[in-house]
Amino acid sequence: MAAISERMPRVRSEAGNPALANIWSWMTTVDHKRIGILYLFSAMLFFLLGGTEAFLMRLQLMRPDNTLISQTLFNQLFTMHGVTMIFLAVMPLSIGFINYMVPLMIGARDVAFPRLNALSFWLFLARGLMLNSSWLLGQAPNAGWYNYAPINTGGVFNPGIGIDFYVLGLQIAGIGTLLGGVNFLVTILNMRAPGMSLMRAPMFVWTALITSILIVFAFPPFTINLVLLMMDRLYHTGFFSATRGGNVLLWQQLFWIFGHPEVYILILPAFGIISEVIPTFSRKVLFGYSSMVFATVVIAFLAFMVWSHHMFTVGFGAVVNSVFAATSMAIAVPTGVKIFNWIATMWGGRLRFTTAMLYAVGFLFTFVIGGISGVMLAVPPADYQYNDSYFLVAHIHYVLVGGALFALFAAAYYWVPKITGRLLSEKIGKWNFWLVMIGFNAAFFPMHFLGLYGMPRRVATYPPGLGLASLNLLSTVGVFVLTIGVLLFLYNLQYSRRHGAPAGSDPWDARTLEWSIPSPPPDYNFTKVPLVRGRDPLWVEKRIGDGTVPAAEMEEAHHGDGHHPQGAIHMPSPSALPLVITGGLLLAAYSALYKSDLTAILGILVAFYGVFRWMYDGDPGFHVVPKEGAR
Amino acid sequence: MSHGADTAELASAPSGPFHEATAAENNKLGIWVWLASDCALFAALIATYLTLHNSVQHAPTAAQLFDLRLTATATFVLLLSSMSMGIGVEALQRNDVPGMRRWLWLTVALGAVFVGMQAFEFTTYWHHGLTLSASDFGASFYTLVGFHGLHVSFGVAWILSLLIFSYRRPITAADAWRFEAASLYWYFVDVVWVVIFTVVYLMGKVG
Amino acid sequence: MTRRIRSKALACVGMLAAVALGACARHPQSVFRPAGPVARMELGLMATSLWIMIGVFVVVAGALLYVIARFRERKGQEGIPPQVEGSHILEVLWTGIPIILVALLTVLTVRTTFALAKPPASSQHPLQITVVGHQWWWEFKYPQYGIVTADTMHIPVNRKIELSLQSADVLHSFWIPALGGKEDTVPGQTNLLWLEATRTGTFPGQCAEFCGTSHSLMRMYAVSQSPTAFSTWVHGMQHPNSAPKTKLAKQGMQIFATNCALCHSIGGTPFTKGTLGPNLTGLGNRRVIVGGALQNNTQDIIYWVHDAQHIMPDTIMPNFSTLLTPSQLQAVAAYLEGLKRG
Amino acid sequence: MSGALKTAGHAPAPVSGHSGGQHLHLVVAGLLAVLTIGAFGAVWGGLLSGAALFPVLAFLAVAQITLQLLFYMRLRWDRRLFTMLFLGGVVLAVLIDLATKSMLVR
Repeated sequence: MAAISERMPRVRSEAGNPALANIWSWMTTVDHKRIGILYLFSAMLFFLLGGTEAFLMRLQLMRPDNTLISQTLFNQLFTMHGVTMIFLAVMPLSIGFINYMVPLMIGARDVAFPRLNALSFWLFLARGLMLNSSWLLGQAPNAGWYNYAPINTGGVFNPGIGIDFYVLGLQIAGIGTLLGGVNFLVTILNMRAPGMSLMRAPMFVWTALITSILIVFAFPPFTINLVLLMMDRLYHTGFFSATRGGNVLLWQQLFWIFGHPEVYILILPAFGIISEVIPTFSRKVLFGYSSMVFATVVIAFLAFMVWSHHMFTVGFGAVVNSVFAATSMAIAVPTGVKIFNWIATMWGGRLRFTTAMLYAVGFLFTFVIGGISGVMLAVPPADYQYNDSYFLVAHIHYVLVGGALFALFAAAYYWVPKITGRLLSEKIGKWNFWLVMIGFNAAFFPMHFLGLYGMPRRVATYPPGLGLASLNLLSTVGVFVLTIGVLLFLYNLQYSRRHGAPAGSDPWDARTLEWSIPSPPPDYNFTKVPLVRGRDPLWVEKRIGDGTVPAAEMEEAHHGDGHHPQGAIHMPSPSALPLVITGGLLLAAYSALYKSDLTAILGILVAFYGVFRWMYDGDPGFHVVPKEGAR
Repeated sequence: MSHGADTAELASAPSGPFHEATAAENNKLGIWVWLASDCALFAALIATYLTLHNSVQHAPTAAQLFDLRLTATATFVLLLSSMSMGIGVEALQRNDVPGMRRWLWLTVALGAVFVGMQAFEFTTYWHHGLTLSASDFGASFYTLVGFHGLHVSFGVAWILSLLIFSYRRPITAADAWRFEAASLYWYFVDVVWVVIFTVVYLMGKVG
Repeated sequence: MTRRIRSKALACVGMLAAVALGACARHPQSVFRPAGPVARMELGLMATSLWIMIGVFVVVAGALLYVIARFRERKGQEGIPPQVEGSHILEVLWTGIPIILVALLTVLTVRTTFALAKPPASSQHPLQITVVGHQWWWEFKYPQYGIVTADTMHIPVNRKIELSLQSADVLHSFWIPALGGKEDTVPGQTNLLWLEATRTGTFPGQCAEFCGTSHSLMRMYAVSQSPTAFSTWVHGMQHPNSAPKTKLAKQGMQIFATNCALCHSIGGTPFTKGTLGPNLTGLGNRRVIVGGALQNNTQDIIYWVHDAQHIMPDTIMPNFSTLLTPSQLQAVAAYLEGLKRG
Repeated sequence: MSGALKTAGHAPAPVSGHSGGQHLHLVVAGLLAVLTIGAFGAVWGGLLSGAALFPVLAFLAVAQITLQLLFYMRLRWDRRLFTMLFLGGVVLAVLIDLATKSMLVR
């Protein structure tokens, strides 16, 4: 099986500088794999940025009454750390893997709307740049990642333009993410290879599907919330102003209706990754597939029923608190089912502890701790003590780092060989894992106790008399170790690009369709559309077939142009329109920031021009004939 | 401890050749997902309105301002536009492109009249002292109803662009979904208006 | 809450306390040493949920460790292990048991949630205190006694306290861990919170909801006193000794009248209009100022008046470094230090 | 899982086959007009008042919306998946509005 992919012209104009042409081809690409790589690469840069912010905060908190970082800066650091890690790192990293892997896993040649996919990415990048440009243009957002009213409404409570970056940046983000959700929902429901019923879809595909549904339903309330806030800031409405008859809690309400599903948008893809990695390295099929699917659906459903547990202390009263306590605790049940199913998958298997598997098992330990503290937080009377303390900081990091990020590391070690064609070094990988694991626990486990000893979150400093010094120091030391571990991962990526062993198409003796094609896959993914004959299609063929996935019998394809050469594959053309639309929206956003109406209208017009041009330009696409013998 | 089947038993091939999803099918599903998502968008706006509509400060109230005759007329205009849209798309199905154009032009006209009536309504209220910053009833009213108005305006632009498209290029069967997608959106905007008409105007008039 | 559950909860607290023992004295803001029934009930529920969860963790981690040790690939192993799709019995088991545990915890939770939300009977004559969160200080008003103070809340031991939580500007959260969990102060609404201290002492607390630039410095103390000591304090606050006694202090009073009285009030003086800043009645008897960020001495008072923006960035209190000369600052400090309770 | 979710495999149809003809559009439009007049009359004509008004208005609105969805938007004939998706949105919308009203308005 040749590991060489056929190259084809990606850009219509071949003239000019080849390096520029290459960059242009990345900027106009509509290939889900290239877009996936773009997501992963940019999200990793943002992750480093968010990590740097965390590092600076830990330096400030290393000892009591420290004055290394001013309170003004500290508030911006923790806000941007949260926003960056959630919206610019973890979510896009998941979306990157979804982008790259889901079409491969369902046997599709691309996503349902390739150009829309590119637009989602460019909007994501635009939001990232916009949010971070705030550091250079005066002031970063400074009211926490959930940006509570009324401190976000400007005026005396928050002069300066920091929050505007939050509002406009995340508004652009909302559009892009929503479009991505629509795209993957349609892709997964409509584009599966023949024979792949939903109940044969890999768990990662299932979690991507459910994540898309969550995105589609959760982002709109946030969009509206941001609109209301923008009106308060720009047009002096009083939605969130108590003195003018508004309601301060309205922001929290709408925020958490979005915000809690958002937590599951972050964690469900991680569940999917773990459900792929553990069976592969246990050499077993996933235990209790149907109950895993069911559990995922139940979690998604409950995700919309628990938002108020973020607001136990705002004074909604015992009835509301009790109802939301019950629904919140109920989430422990489907989550527990998942954990036990993973352990049962490993039971009786032949476990290979590659780095990917180490991260998956590490995930199980740390995520269980995060889940446990989650249930404890769902008890309102106890939450009165935990809420807004470092106990909560510990909890979210056990869920988002020990949960989501560990799974993303597992995904990297598992799937990067498919993307680059070279294995990552296992030796560096083991160092990477153990440093991250030890550093992470040293950094965040003490925070449970810091919270119980009375340290509120979001404080820039603490007095020496409260006895918080030694645990804070330990936590900072843990972050040092964690940082070295993360840097080792980056080194591993760089090192393995040159020195990594060739991966071949199926280095892990794996189970799903992406491993039936070369690494890296050709642009059209599958030479022939695969025929799926069971759950874990490749695993099925290894056990009852000849180890290769058969091709499906195809209905006569009909494309608009009517011309369809024998054996050729139809591909969508690259397009600059996503860039045009993104540019227009970005111009409008910066114009709103600096109150320049003329350029704002211009930006909106540019975006609309892009949209309508897009709708009717009737891309004929082009055809590719795969080399003989390739499959 | 095995339930279900061994993997081997699951292996079976689908019958018949595989039909790849067409652009039309993908787009239609995409439109429906978008509309479902838009429900949540309007839900948040309506929640805001329900929370704040009693906060009138010193500005005029709903009962003082609303003129149900105007709103009822607007409702009928939008309702008629849904009907003309439906008949237009149906004409296209019969390959009656000129008929389709006639009905779509009527739809555009009705949509524009609706937007115009809303603009008139907003300016009237504004002159009566209900500005964006006068009260939270005003702010949430303008935001909710204005958001719907933006939806209608976007729909008008969309249908207009389809009409232009229909003059510039012959319409093939593969293009029909473009019209169907716009019609789904247009009906949805009408559905939302029914909610707004009931929750904001009718309930507002009785207080 | 029935007696049995309470005693069980207390037993749990005991065990948990054993874990955290010794640490308590060094952690004055800890939740582990409750000073009243509310904090105790909350700690009891925290302990119950923790023990259930520790049980879960032991099961999961134990199974995981066993699997890792038992089923890791060994040299020479060939072929693939038996493929198991699932097991109805096991899946029902590990759905059912968590449901039971969660249901149990829910019942306990709901009972305590309602118990904590129940107002004390009026026969218990709760002491009413209105707590107002400001950026970045706490104001305590005693409507029954006509007292207003800041930073330190005096309460009598063994008497129910009814706190009406309000905000003057943005969201804050009132949290004194030894007395009980937090409750937010929300602009435009009044939240009620009932607390009680069953032992005397000084319990630190601070704002737990991010409230702007100097959120970290929004600290406070609750001082629980014997009923007689409390009565003395109340009487002293009602009849303060605010007259300046030295020439320097008299001079300070003049400066105060023109520079400070717009925002600050002092009981027993003509300065009653200022409400933007803390009420300074009996300031000379306070242990700390600025929520504990500074000590109550001449040097720190001068530092604060001179450089408030440096100590507490963005506070409404301006820097008087350019408005007052060093000798004027000395005079103001002398006046403020002379403000005593009666 | 339902049949609608199973695969994308069904005959390509540029515009859904069924839509009932021009006649149906007129009939539905007539019904919608009657319902609108009913709601309008109930309020403006003062036919009903107070507590009785809300359920009547809600019923009339739901009836109008259902007619539009089933016949204009062709959910009556189209993939059931569309109905499920849209209902999901509607249920969430009602949940958000009821919860927000009962939690924030006191």
